[in-house]
Amino acid sequence: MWKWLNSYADPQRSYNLAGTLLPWFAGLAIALIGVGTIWGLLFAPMDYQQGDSFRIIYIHVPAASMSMAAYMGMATASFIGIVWQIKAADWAAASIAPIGAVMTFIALFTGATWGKPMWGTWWVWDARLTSELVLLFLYLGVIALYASFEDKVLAARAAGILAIVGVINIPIIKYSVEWWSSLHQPATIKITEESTMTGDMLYPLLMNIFGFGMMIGALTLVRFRAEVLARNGMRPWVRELANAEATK
Amino acid sequence: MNRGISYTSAFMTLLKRDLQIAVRHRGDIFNPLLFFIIVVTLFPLGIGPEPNILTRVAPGIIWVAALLASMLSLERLFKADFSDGSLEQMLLSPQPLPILVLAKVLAHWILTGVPLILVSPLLAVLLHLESSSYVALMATLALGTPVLSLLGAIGVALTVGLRKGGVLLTLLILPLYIPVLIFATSAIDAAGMNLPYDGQLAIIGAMLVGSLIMAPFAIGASLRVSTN
Amino acid sequence: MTQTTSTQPLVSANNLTCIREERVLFDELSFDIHPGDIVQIEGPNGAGKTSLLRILAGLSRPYSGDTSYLGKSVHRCRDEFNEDLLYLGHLAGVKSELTAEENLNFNLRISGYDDHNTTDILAKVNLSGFEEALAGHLSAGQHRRTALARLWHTNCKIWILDEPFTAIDKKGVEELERLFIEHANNGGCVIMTTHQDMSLITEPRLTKIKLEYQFV
Amino acid sequence: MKFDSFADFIDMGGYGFFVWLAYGVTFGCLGILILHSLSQKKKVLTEIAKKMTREDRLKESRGKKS
Repeated sequence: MWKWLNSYADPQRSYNLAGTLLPWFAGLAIALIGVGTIWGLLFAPMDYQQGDSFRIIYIHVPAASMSMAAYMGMATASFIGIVWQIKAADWAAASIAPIGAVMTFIALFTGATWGKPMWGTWWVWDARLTSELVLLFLYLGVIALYASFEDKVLAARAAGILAIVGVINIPIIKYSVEWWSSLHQPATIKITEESTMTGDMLYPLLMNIFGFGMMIGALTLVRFRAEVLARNGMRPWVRELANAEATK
Repeated sequence: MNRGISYTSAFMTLLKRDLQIAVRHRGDIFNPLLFFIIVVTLFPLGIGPEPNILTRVAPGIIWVAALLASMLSLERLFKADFSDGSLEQMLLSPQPLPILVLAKVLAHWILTGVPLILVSPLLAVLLHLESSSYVALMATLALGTPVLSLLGAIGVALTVGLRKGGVLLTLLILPLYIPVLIFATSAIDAAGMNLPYDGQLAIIGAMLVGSLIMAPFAIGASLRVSTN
Repeated sequence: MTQTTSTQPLVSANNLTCIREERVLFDELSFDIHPGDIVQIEGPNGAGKTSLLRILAGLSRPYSGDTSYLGKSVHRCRDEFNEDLLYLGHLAGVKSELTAEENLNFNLRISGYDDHNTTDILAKVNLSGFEEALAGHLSAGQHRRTALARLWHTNCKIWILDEPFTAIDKKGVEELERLFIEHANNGGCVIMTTHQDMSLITEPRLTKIKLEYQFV
Repeated sequence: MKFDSFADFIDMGGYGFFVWLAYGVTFGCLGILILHSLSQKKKVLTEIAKKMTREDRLKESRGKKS
């Protein structure tokens, strides 16, 4: 069943495959985010409740949803790496982590800048913001653990275990934070649910969500290629590339 | 040569050894406890002595201090065994690793968790905790501190081979402690308002069962990685 | 299809590659160890002797390749393999807070033995009278002997010993060598590293595996 | 086009500061991430090249000794 995956476990093949996929992901990402953002900023109708501040949604929601998706992707890759011992999966997981952390940070920051005009404060201990903050800590933990092992084969396995433990805990943390915030929510702050969106508002949002996904894919491929090179420094084909780089 | 030793007997052997070592090394038991007490006594000095405020924040203070104390003591859970080679012997033992790991975690909990539970009513007095919350405080600590030990042991197992594990350990395991903290403090709050809190206790209990089943495997796998 | 015969290797290494911190320690290393073999892993510092022993013991995972026990991959039969393996690393696995007797007792019990007489075994490693002494108060040699005492009470066939003679005096080394030969003659095998010269175990009896320092 | 003038667009109905702060930080972060990711490959390769010259020197010195 895993035979087809195994053939891509060969470092050079996966490096080249990532190279061929990269332009497609990058092109789609640039096109989608470009069109989606301009559409969202310039042409989408104003929200009758929140005015133009709602236009932050076009980056906040994609970043937030992708921060979660990236964690799932990272944990899945770690799982494949640990269970089937496919090193390419470990490298992929290591490449996703920093990207996911940046997404999470963007989601938090844009949430705060949206919160200030809407709720009158930069930060509220709202369930979604709090879980996003915890997600950021989980990402930082994985990155820090990966960085602190000298031997990257071990580093990937250790970080992988942590990522999987995190995945099991995310629903529990999310549930408990939601329950906690429903218990403590001060009555003065009313979180406006996203009011029903018209198509004109929704399409650019969907484009940006999809575009962010593509961008994460493209960045993962870029980092994955660098990771493959770094972990295979003793292989002749990498040494050739290094020689070419040195003589350039 | 008879080699038919049962799982229980292997478990008890390791548990007994760890307790024996701790008894000969008493600082390991008292230091986290002292830390717990001192952290709690610092809070009234920081936020003022008004009983009303203290009553309001007492559950949170006691639980946060318990989290920190548990982390402080966890750091040494596998360190000594790692640095003198006994951990290798455990990994190569024909006994299943999760059972051995569970024995070590249980020993750690007996040495650090139980004293914490016993001393908590005293701290509750200092912080003017509602008298109706005492039972809840002790019950949440009794159910919650083993979860802390089990989850924390995963982080410790991952970092045992690293020279600078301390701060990293905090980053790895504190996020995992959040659910325990939330349900434990809310149970104590509820008890203070004479509301039922068995729901929260049940959830902490469920977390205990879940981590009892899953954590030993994660700890074992982590140890195999970090002693590589 | 292999039959369990006396010629079947106890342990074999199949195309082991070990990479540490992006340096290849050994590449595609294969060998078989049969019952009766005494094998010394030789090589300069940093050649990967300890790494090889740890991989054979199952403590480390090789970058690629695998080890097998009686023809089966060790991954498949870890419990049976562990039951037949006695590994002593650089670190003795002796707790300084426990007495020599408690240490030995614990080490034996954790490997599954429960009918041993620790006093007798300690006597065999010249630790009579030190049973009650805390291991932390013993000399380096006695400390080491406390760990080695397990060799006198075991039915494991595979012994993997990393520098077993460290801190052991001449007479003690000889006793150990005699024990190794006896163990090998009884169908066991010994895989070890040492920088000391052995007087009893010499070339025809001793097989050497040489590891070279790899530059790449 | 939902805005009458460029000034209107910048003002974002009074929320300009927040909207542009959010967009600015987002694209700033993404830019840094993209540049960092792209520069990694070069960094890795030069490091490997450096390591190779180190190894050559090591081999030479060992060769002289023996």
